[in-house]
Parts: sequence; C-alpha cells; structure tokens
Amino acid sequence: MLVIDCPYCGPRDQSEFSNGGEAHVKRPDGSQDISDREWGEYVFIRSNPKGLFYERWVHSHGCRKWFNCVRDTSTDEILEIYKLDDPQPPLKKFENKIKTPSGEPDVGSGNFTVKK
Amino acid sequence: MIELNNQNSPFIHFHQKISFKFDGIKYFGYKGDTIASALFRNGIKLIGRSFKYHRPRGIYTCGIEEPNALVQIISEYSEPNVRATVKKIYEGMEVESQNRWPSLDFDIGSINNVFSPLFSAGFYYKTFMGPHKSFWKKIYEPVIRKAAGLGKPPKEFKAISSHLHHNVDIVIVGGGLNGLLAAVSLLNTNYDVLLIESDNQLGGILNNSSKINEINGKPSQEWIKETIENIENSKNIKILKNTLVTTYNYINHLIAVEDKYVGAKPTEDKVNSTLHKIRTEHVILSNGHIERFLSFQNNDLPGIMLGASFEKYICRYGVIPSKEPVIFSNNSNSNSLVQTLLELNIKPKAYIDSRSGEQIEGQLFDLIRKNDIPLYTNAQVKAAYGNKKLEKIIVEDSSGGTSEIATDFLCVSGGINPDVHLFTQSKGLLDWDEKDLTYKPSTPFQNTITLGSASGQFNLEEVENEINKKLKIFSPNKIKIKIKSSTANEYQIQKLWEVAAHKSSMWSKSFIDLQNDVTTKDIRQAISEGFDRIEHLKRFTTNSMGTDQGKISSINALGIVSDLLDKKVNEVGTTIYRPPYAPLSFAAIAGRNSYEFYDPERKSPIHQWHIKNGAVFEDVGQWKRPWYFPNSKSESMHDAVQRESKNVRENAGVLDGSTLGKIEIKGKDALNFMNLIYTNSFTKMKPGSARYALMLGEDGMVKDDGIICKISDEHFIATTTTGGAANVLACMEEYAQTEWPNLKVYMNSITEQFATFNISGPKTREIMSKVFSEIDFSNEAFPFMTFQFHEFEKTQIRIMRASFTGEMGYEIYVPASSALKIWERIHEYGKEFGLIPYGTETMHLLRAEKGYIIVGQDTDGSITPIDLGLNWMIGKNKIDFLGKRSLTRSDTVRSDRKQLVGIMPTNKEDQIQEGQHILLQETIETPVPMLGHITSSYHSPTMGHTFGLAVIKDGHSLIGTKAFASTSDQKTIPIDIVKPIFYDEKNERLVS
Amino acid sequence: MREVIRSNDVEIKTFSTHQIIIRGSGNSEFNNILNKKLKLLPPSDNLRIVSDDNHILAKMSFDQWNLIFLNDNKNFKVQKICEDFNEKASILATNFSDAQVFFQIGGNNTFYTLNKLTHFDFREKNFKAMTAAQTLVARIDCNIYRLENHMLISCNRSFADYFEDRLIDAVNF
Amino acid sequence: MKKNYSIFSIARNALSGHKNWPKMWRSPEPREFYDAIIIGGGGHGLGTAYYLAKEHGLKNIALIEKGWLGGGNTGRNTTIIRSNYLWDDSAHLYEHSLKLWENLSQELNYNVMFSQRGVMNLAHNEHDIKEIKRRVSANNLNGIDSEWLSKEEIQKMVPIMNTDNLRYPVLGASFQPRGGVARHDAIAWGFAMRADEMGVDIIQNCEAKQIRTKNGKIEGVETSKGFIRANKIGVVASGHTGVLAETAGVRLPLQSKPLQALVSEPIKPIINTVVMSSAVHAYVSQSDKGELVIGAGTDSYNSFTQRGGFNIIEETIRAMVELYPVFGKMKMLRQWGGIVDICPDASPIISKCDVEGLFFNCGWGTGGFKATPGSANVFAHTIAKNEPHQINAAFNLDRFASGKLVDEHGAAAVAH
Repeated sequence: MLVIDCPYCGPRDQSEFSNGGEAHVKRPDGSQDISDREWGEYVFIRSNPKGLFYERWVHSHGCRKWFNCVRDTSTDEILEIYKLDDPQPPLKKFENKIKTPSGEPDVGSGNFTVKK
Repeated sequence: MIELNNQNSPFIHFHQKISFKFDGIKYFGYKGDTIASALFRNGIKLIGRSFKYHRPRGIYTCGIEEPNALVQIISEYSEPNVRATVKKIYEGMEVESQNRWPSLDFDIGSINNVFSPLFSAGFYYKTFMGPHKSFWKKIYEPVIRKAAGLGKPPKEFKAISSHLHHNVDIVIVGGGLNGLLAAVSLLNTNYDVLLIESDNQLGGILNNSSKINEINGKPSQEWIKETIENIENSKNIKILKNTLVTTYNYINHLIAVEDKYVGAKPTEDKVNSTLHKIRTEHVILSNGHIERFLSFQNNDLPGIMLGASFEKYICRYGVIPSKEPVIFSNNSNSNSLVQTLLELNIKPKAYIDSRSGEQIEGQLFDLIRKNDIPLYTNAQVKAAYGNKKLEKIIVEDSSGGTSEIATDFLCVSGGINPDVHLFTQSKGLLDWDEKDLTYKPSTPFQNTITLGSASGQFNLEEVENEINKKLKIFSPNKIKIKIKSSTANEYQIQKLWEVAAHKSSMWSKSFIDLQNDVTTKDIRQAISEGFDRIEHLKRFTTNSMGTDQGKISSINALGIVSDLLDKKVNEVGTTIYRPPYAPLSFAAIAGRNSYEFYDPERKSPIHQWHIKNGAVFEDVGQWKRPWYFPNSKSESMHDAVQRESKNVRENAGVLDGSTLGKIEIKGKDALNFMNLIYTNSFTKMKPGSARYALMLGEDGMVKDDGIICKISDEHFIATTTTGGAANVLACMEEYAQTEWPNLKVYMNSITEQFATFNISGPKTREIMSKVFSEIDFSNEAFPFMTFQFHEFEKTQIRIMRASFTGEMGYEIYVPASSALKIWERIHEYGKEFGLIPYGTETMHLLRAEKGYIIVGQDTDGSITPIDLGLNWMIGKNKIDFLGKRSLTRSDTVRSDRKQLVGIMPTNKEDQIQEGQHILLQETIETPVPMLGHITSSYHSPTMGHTFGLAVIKDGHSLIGTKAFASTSDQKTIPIDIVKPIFYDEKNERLVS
Repeated sequence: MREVIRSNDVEIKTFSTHQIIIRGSGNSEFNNILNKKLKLLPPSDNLRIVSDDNHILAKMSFDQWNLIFLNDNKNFKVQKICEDFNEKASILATNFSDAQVFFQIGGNNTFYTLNKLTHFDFREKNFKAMTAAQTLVARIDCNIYRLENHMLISCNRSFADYFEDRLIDAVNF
Repeated sequence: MKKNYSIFSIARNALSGHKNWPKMWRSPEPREFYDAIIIGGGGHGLGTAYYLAKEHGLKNIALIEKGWLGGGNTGRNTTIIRSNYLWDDSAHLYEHSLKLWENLSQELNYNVMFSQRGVMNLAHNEHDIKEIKRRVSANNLNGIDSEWLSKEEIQKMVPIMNTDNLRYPVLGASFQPRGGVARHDAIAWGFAMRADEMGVDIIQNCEAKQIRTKNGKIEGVETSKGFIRANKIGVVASGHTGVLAETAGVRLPLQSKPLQALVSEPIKPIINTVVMSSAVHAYVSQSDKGELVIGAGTDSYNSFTQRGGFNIIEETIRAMVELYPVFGKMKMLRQWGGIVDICPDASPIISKCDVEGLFFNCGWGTGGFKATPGSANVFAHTIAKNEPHQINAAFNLDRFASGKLVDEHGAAAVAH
C-alpha cells in the first residue's frame, strides 16, 4: 500500500485515494473541428510508460480534491506530488533518482525510462 | 522416558503435565512444549508420509522452516497442515498425521516409492494423454487429485480474528540478541518503536543455543530479563510476542499475524488471531538465520534432522531427541551443539566433518580429543539406511574408504543462510558471498536495515560496532556489549552441496526438497532437458514450492545447479521470494470484515416502517430497498406486483425513493457547469421548473439520468440513479477541478439529508390536498414538471410534480428526521383513497409500460441517447457537453445501431422473457445472427399479457414489423415490434 | 445522547445534532460573513478546529468548512442561518443536520479501539487536539474531530446502524 | 527429430536414470535476419511461432524473450478457461480457442492437463441475474454450452458454498460445462518445444529495446543481443506491449496494471469446479496438486512491478471466507502479481497498424490465458497473410477511432 502525501491533508494511506490515470491530458474544447481519430485518442489512449509517469490522484475518502504526481511505474516510487495549478516538473529533474527494482536481472529487466 | 528431559531449560513448566493424542494414542508433554518437542519426549520419530513417494518422514527442524512435520489438528474445525514444530500443545489436543492411508505405519501410498523410477520430475507432462483424451477427465485426473494434497479439508469454524493498525517510526523484526540491542539503543528516544518476536520468548539465539553464556558479565538469561524490564518501562517501545511478520510491502508497510491461543484451545467466542497492519518509517531486520541441510542418499529418513534444531530442542524445549547422535557438518556453526551435549555429559557417537583436521576450529578439536569422541575429517556421509527410521550411516573419509556407524540419530548442517525472505520482499537486492557461500542483503530499496546474522554478519565480535554504525542515523544511545562465547567467533564453511550416492540405482534418492519429494537426480534431469534457468527448474521439478518454500534447501539447489552449469552462483540468479514468509490463515486476513460485517446494509430513514409492514427487500448496491409488499405470507411476488401495479393505475401508490442520489450545485457559473455536464440545455429553463436529463461518458454512451430542478441560474438540485449517485458526484467534482477550474461552482451530496416519497395515481391530488391542506395542487398553481418549497410544521419541504409511473404524481423531499411522521400521515389520509406502498418491482413494471428507460438495465454502456430515441434531450445549439463529440463519430451515427423498441407477443399467452434475444428466423441453428436483446419484460395487468423493451439493430425502422424472440428452452415465439410505449401515449394522465 | 457501550476503558455515545456544510473561497469577505454571524473566526489552515460552547467550526479542505451546533437548537434557527449564508452567490451553505449521525468516543483505549477499524494515525505528533480529518473507518467515509478530551466521529445516517455495530464489535474483540 | 512422450518413453528413460531425455529447445544466438520476429515468450507468443511454422510454413522465424519462457503473465494467472462471453465477436474468438484447447495435449503430445470441470459465474442480486441470463441466452444462440443453475443445483455441485446467510446471497449462476482449468507452464513449454523442433529460434534473456522503422516500414529490432533485421514483427508482450509500441511511434490504448493471485496450502479435494463471482469479487478453483488457486482484482494504478497492494488480497479473501466459511482455517501459501494490459473496452487487440510489417496481439487484461491457442492461431494468420482472420477482424486498432467497440466490461469476472 502506497503512502500518498495529499497536498491538503498530509500523508495518508493509499486506500483513501482513487487513481485518475495520466495527468496533463487537455480535453479538446468546443470539439467539433477535430477528427474522429484525434477525439478517439483523447477518449481512449493514455500513455503507459514503464518509468516516469505524470499521474492524477483524488483524495476520494478525504478532502475529495484532485492533485498530480510523478511516479516511477517500474518501482512504484512516488517522486513528486504537486497541485493541479503547479507547473509540470520536467522529466530531467528525476533522472538520477531511479533505483533498480530488486529481483529483476540487469539483462532483460526491461527497466529503461521511455523518453517521450 | 524421564531421562530425555533437560530440566535446566527455563522455558518448559516441568511441573505442569499436558495430555494429548497423536494418531489416537495418548501421550504426555509439558506446558510450553510444541507438538514436536512433546513427541520427541515420548521417543516418537515417524510423523508423516512424503507428498509423492509416501516415504516415512520425521521431524527435521525446530521452527517455521519445517518441511516434514505437518499434522492435522482434529477438533471442531480440524485445521490441516499445522507445523508440529511451532504449534504448542494444550490439554486434550488431538493430532493426526497426514497424507497416509490406512495408517502412518502402514501406508498403501508407499507403493509409489516402488514405482518411483517412473515418477521422475515432470512425468505428468509426458503421459496421461492416451489412449483417448477423455481418459484424463474420467480416470487419470480423479486418481491424481485424490492422491494429492496433504491435510484433510477443514470444517467450518467461525474463527474470530481482528485487525489492528499501527503507525510507528521504527519496527524491529526479531527479538533475539541484535533485536534486543537495537531496542536498547532506541530506549526513550523520540522514535515510536515496535519490537516484534515470533516466539513467546524474547532472546532468539540466546535461548536456542549455549553458544553465548555471558553478556556484560551476566548470564544471558539474566541479561535478557533485565533488558526486557528496561524496554517495558520505556515510553516509546512496545513489544509484540507470538507475532510473525509475513509480508513487507512497498512503502514500509508490514503485515504480521499474532497467535492469541499459544498453548490453549481456540474457541469461537474470543479473538484467536490478530492481523497487525503496520505503517512505519524504518524497518530493522534482525530475524536471524536459517540452517540448511545437505543432500546425500536417503537424507530423509526419520532420525535425521538439522544440528542447530537438535540443539534448540535441548536448550529451548528441554528435550534431548537422542542420547548418542552422530554429527555431520561442513561448517563451524555445529561447534556449539557439541558444547551443549557435553555440558549435559552426553557424548556424540561420532563427529564427521567434511573439512580437514587443520581447518576445524582448534577449540572444537581439543573438546573432541578430550572427550575422545570418534572424529572423521575430510569425511562425508554417503548414505543413511533403516526401515522407517535411521539405523546406520555409511561414512567415506578422505582416503575413499567407507565405514559403517550404527546410530538412531544424525544431526546434519550444510551451513547457515541469512533469513533474506523479508528483505527481498522489500525489493532489496541480494549479493552472493563467496566466502560464506550464501546470499546476503546488499542495497536496500526502502528504509531497511539488516542486523546480525540476518545481514550475513555471523561474527559475535562485530555485533557492537555493526549496531552503532548502522543505527547512527537515529543518533541512538551508544551500545557497549561484551559477549562471552563458548565457541569460536569466526564463521568457517567449506563448499559441500551434495554427496555422491553410496549405492546408486534407479531407486536411490538424495533429496533437495523434502516436502515435494524432489531429488538431486530430478535437478540433473531438468537441466539435461533444457530447464536450466532457475525459475524453469523450480517449476518443472516443483523444487521449493512446498509450504516451507524451500527455506532449508533452495540455496543448496542453486549450488548444485551452478556446479552443473559451471557458472558462479549469482550468474544462476535466485528465485524470487514471494510473500507471505509463512502461510497466513484466511480468517486472519479477512478479520472482522467478513460474515455479518462483509458489507454495510444502507437503510432509508423509514426502513423500520418497511420491515413492520412486511416489505420483502432487494439489494441495490449497498442499499436495502423494498422490492414488494406482500399482503400475506403466501402472496407470491408476481401476484403482489400485479396487485400493486393495478392499484397505482386505479387509485394511488407511494414508493420510498430516498436511496436515489441528490446533489446540490451552487455558484456563479452553476448554469454554465450544468450545461457542460448534462446533454440538455438549462439556459431557457424557468426557475422553479424541473427537467429530465441525461449524462453521458466521453464515449457518448449513456452513464446516468435524473431530474434537474432549477432554483435559479446559480442554484440547481440534481437527482441521480441509486447506483450512480457516487459516480455522478465524483465526475462533477473531477471536471470542476481538473477541466474547468475557472468556473465558480460548488457541489454537495444531500442524498442523506432528505427522504423522498414518490406518490402517484389518479387519486393523488385528493390525498395531497388532505395531507398538505394549505397547498394549492391545481394544474394552474402546480403544473407538471415544476417544484415548490413549503413549510410544513416548521420544517422546510420541497414538492416536485413529476412521475415515473405515467400517472399524475409528486416527489416529496422531506428532511430525514421528520420522514416517518410525514410518511405515516400520507398513509393515514391515503387509506380512504386506496393508497398502498409499492416496491421497486412494481416501479420497474409501471415505468416500462411508459417506455421510460432504467440506466444500467436498458443501457449497458454501449447505448447512445439517439439509440434510445431521446434526441430531444440533446441541447442542439450547445457548443460542448460530456461526450458531445463522440455523438458524431462514424460508428455512433451508423443507422443500423441497436435502438430502443417495444416488443409484444403475437399470440398473447406467449411469455416474453428478459435477457432473451430477437431473431429474424423462426428455427434456431447456431450460431444464429441476433438483432439485439430484450432489456426488460413484465406481465402488464392493464394489457393482460407480457410485453417488453428491447434494443435491436435498426430498431426504429423495424417498428410495425414482425420478428421472433428466443426462449430459455432454445425455441422461439413470434413477436410484433412496436413503439416503446404501451400506456397513455399522449401523456394525458400525467398532466391531468 | 444515547450510550452505545462502556467497557474495556472505552466509552461510546451516539447523538444527532445540527450541522451546516459551508463551501466558499475562504477569502477575507467570506471570513467576515462567518465571523459576524457566528462570532467565530474560521480557521485558516486545513483540518484545524475552532470552537466555543455552542459551536465547532472545522476547516475540512481548502474550500469546505463544517459547522456543528453543540447544544440543541431549533430547526428553524439553523435553517435561517443557512438561508442567510446562501444569499451570497459565492457561498453554498447546506443544512446537513439530518444527513449524519455522531459518535462521541472517550477513554484511554479510544485510539487502540479505533485503530482496529482504521489505518488513521492518531499519534499526538500527527493528530493534535483541535484537529479534524476525513478518512475511512470500517471502510465507511467519516469525519473525525479530535477535541480536548474526547473524539467525535460522524458518518452518513444510512450507515449508522452498521457503524455502531462495528464500534461495539471493536470494543468487545 | 520429433520427440514423443508417453508412459513407454518414461519407462525406457527410467532404465537409464532419466539422464538422456532430449533437450526441449535449443538456446541459439540470434541470427542477423529473420522473416518474422515474435517479441514475447509467453503462451500467446510461443503459440504464434508454433502456428506460423506449422500452418503457414514460415521457418525462418525467431522468438525473443527478455526473461525466461512463460515467466510473465503465463506463469502468473489462475489458469481459468471458458468461452461464455457476451458479444458475438468475443464469443467466436474464445470458442475458437476452447476448441483448440480440447485437442492441444494430443496435438503437442505434451499433457497441458486441460481439465473440463465447468465454470460457474454467480449472481448475487437482481442486476446480476438479468446480466447473466442475457449472457446465457447469447451464448446458446452462438452455439456455446451455457446454462442457468438454480441455487439448489449450485449447492449440489459445491456443497461447501454458503449460499444463504451471507450479505449478498447466491441467487443462481451461469455454468459452462466445457470450461475448466489447465496447467499454465505446460502450454508454454509444449508450444516452445514443438516450435523449436520446426526450426524456430527461441532466444531467452534477449530484451527488445527499440523497434526500428524506416519510412513507415519495419526494419528490425534493437535487442540486448544486438540489432536483428526482420520483414515482420509481432509484438505480444502483454504489459510491456505499450512500451515497445511507443518505440515504433505507435500509441496503443493500453494501461498496464497489477493483477494479483494467490494459492493456498495443498489439501485433499474440496471443490471440483471453477467458481467466479463479480459482486463478491473473487474466483477460485483447486489445482490437481490440491492448492486452491484464487484470483483477485486489479490494482487501481499503473505498475510494472508485478506486485500489488495487500488491500486487494484482503478484499478477495474476505469474500472467500464469506462464500466458503470452511476456508477460514485454510492458509495462503504464496501471493504474486502479473502486469495485465487493459483496453478501454476490456477486449483484446489482434491487429495490424499504420507501420507496415508491425503487428500487435495484446489488451487481454484479466482474461488472456483462456485465449492462448486461439489468439496465437489467428495472430499467426494475421502476420502470415498481412490480413486479419475473420475471427479477429473486430479486434482491430482503429475501432477506438470509429467507436465500434466490443465492450466486455460485464464479462470479465472482475469489474474494471
């Protein structure tokens, strides 16, 4: 169970939160002019990296507020939590922080960070 | 039998005799005995039969790592696979051996041993396929299933176990020497510390061996007592005994299970185990090491066990399993066993060491010489022989000559492994130590510190500075410790995994996994067949997949494989240790969140009234809703629903709608927000009016529906379906915060603040005028789809004129605290007009007659508003709302999508069945193309026959034509496709 | 106030009382309105509680305050306060008096018992007196208020029976 | 030469102490070029290689696997096999697979132990009953064996089930007699062994890092053992498929989440059919070794750690103890997790894409094991013929643009 540091309530057990998938996905507004494919990509496709991931959480059993976080999906390590209106932290900031997960052999661990 | 007792073990109450039964025979042990130590006290060695070959097996260890001694406790719940080496006995306990028939001594299953050459590793992949594939289901599998499994299935037993959450700064796992020292260093610091010990005694190695006799000049037991007192008087350290940490999850979250019935008979009325769920900042692993065994021919005979365990039985449990054991070792850890035996003036029959004379510790060498114990150096035990128990062993010395030693007991030691199971669960990395020939913790992934032998530091002289160095980050109290040990401090080991067989034949076996009967021959066969990756080898041979997870043998397997592949061990890798550390009972995991507390029963404010009036309830999510109100015990649901429906159509009926979601939306931009969330446009809506609205997902499919009341452009109240209440509020909050943060709008759920009574029927107006005498219910004053606030006996209520049944009706919103009063008043005045309460089934029927949809029943997440013929609900000139863009995608504008239609049976007595499908052909030859399915079907009292709603391809254009509906017995009935409305098509009754 | 259970050094009582949920921006104008009406200055940082003899005012998150009336008040008085606040478009005040049921828990084993039902960290350094929180207790959404010498927990009315049974069970086992 | 396995081959080898069994597969170094490369050494991948060689005569093929064969989801699932899916497209796909399962041991001459003991889906409320009865009707009309069981019939088949005094009583169930369970390792090793015999190069510990394309056409794949050229690449790497697709510039609608499962200690036979329940969130069968194999739900967040939260295990076990009080005294022996790639409509993707020569077989979510032979069979067809087989036509990538989804949310025993 992760510990998530809600920006409004402080660190809480993960069971109080719900996951909102990828962050910073802008919803096309007044969306008549975009193609079916582009709209299909907005509705159905979210990035799914093995490595650094911008993600949304909501404190659904607490203050019910949404916030963003940078998490490494290959180790589940939460690297940074920031409010919705805070700027998006650049990927470079976390490069040296990634620990290799135990148990996965170096060769064949598939543990590389996908550069966007 | 007395002389087998070691009276000076302080942990056994020799004055408190306990009787227990093993396989029907009564024996005596003492308070503090485990089943195993009590059996040894009675000279019993044969305890079970092995999984595959049914070979006789004895007690091999003295702890949780036990592979053989799994027994069944026969009592009201008959628990299978209990570790005899851990479970303490209690008065009247009945224990049975497992996996043998008819008896332990004479087991038919041992025939497998005769045919064992056929049962090599993975034999079941290569046979049981012929002569015809049906043989597997009829013959082979039933036989295999009956033979498999160890214990018998348990009987039902309401085991009460509770959960307990902890939030601490530091957890110390293991209350042995290093655990206690770590606690001492943290005494009265401002860290909240939890010290967890699996035994019911603190002390670990200090209790289990005579290796350490003095600490800081005091006998170790005295030092332990003193240390425990200091810890118990401290204000920041709590001790949990009889508690085994089973799981180390990510972000420092531990799961541990505490046995509350150590040495007592569990009952159904008290908590018998507690699952501790511990959130901590740091974890200190000082849970010691586990001794590993060696592989040689017949190393599974009863009477063979691990040397350190033998010593633990003597020191910790005060029982001497044998008066003249032989000791066979390749490392210095066995020295203390010799010391312990000689202190009780017991002389080992022989000491066999694979190391040379010079390599053996000088201090041990002198001890053996002084007591003239026969010593064999550069020697190995080639084989052990005996009928159902050890009788003799064959020893080969450096010259290659072999000699025979008659003995009933052999203590084996193949070296010690740090207990790294929890460390790998924490995602820490391991490193192979070439000198100590074992895997040791290296880089941790979380805040994990390992101490003592758990970190692979086996030298007692290093204890002090390891603790001071590793705990420096806590700026603890400095530790000063002087340990006087009876044996050498340096740990020495010589590489030895397997001894070549004495007499090798098709039947000779040298075991690498005792519980799953895996031999070293199986490992060689696996590698020759290409299963050379350690994970393949484990799965093909099932090595270390038993209930002990290969605690005493999985490193040996790596050693043997690395030799066979001549690779270094860390190139072979290690199998991943999967939680839990030891099997964890289902009852402990479930805790109190099962049986009567599995899930709440949410009740409406007038739930008790429903019960008193004989309501039969239905589960809708967590809510209990009245399903129907039978007027007598014998009335069936069908009859009750027909009666209730008829009554609503002719007189009046009232439904408890309190479970439907109610959300209050307010703010400067409330109108703009509502237009974005729902498909309808609320801009031109007059304040005080209500509108039926649809909410879509971004994929354009119907997600929820409800009625929107507009108090003003800045204040709305929306209702939702019972099931959708939480999702609609969550969706509103998500979009308000993440997509449209600039909109000034707030929303609160008021579902539980108000009870809702939906009253409808031709006589409703008269009833309402009587109940709320000062309100004008005329059409002019109170038109359809409008609402009004009124004060009724000092409480504010809201009445909305709307109806889901097609009859003229109102929804009355009443504060929950005055719900019962008003509900009873409605019934009191309604009686004279034939008012009755009705349930959800009648509501479903009546709304279906009007063709009103139920989201989740007539829609399944793949239906758009257009499919339902509800285009009028889409605000045409709105630039955006949830899912709007999806409505114009190529697949959503396809004409042959599934569309809502009505279904009538061509011959009236046929039964339309819900869930059946609509076909174009009368006879069914599968696979038959289906137009769609019947979403709802009921027997209509007004029409006198069944009818249904369905969603079928190109439905709108098929209205007026005929088709067929399938039936549950694979036939079809002819049907007419009609408009989805069967009652008061022009809605005159609604606005009357 | 009805007593639910008193044993194992834990005492639990249950009661209903008036409560208003106030949503607003929390700016000075908002604070003045509340202060004028209630003679209580709303707390500025999250999860803090201010109280006097009749009220508890807790800031639950950056735009939500819970106002709990301690001594029994007349319905219409609470309804009136609600309406006054609602006059301002920028404030949403919702009368929550009937929506929730309260439990008062005291005694030395309060936190030990509650920790059988929730993972919440009740330690002094993380949950001082006069602090509030929203979390899960027995898997049900609850508001918890730590006052000087006892705890208040409120949950939605429809869960009340189940919640009471869980509390009793936690005290007994 | 063709390996053959039977009781006679076991007896013959017993005489020589089982020393000279033939090697199951070679472990060759990768060649410079292949006609087709399969990325992913699970059941689906190995099956694809097998059918490409057997049914389409492609011999110059390689299969690369970053870890060890069958080490991903193939070795981490609850081995349940059934075909009683709701929508026609899914029903035909899973039925195609079930028919292949029924002869697989004989076809591979390697016992996959497919035990057709029936699969039961329980209904715990009126909504469940409506949904399950609709699926049973759709199954029957698609020619799939599926029947509705009353509570009494359920109790006769599973006497240990507590149907009445629990929070959500059991009201009935759907039952597919031909459904059941199989041995997961056996299908991976069986396919690998036979593919290797037909000349397929199976290369373990060879990780695909980057799929290289040149003006819209496949060039090859950068691996930990160097660059390998190929005309066609089939990516069937479950949770990692999305990661590899990104390296070729293709965005897949997949989210990779942990799915956990657990086994109990082995006991004598106690439950002889497979029971699934979505409302009470748990599914169980008993392996031939005597262990209860129990499946849990997915975690809520994306993760490649093959580990999930203990809360998910708690949810499942408390449902188990509720449904089978007898399990109270059983103990959990091992728990683990896989990485399941979930599509928005809970249906797979077996499809070409804009890059010529690049094919994807993924999106199996929590239900991939049952589809192993069927998915491999149609994926081999798609790769060989450059056109989808009629059975997997609906599971194309551009259904997410058109909106013509195959929404199987209800079908998966675990609500997403």
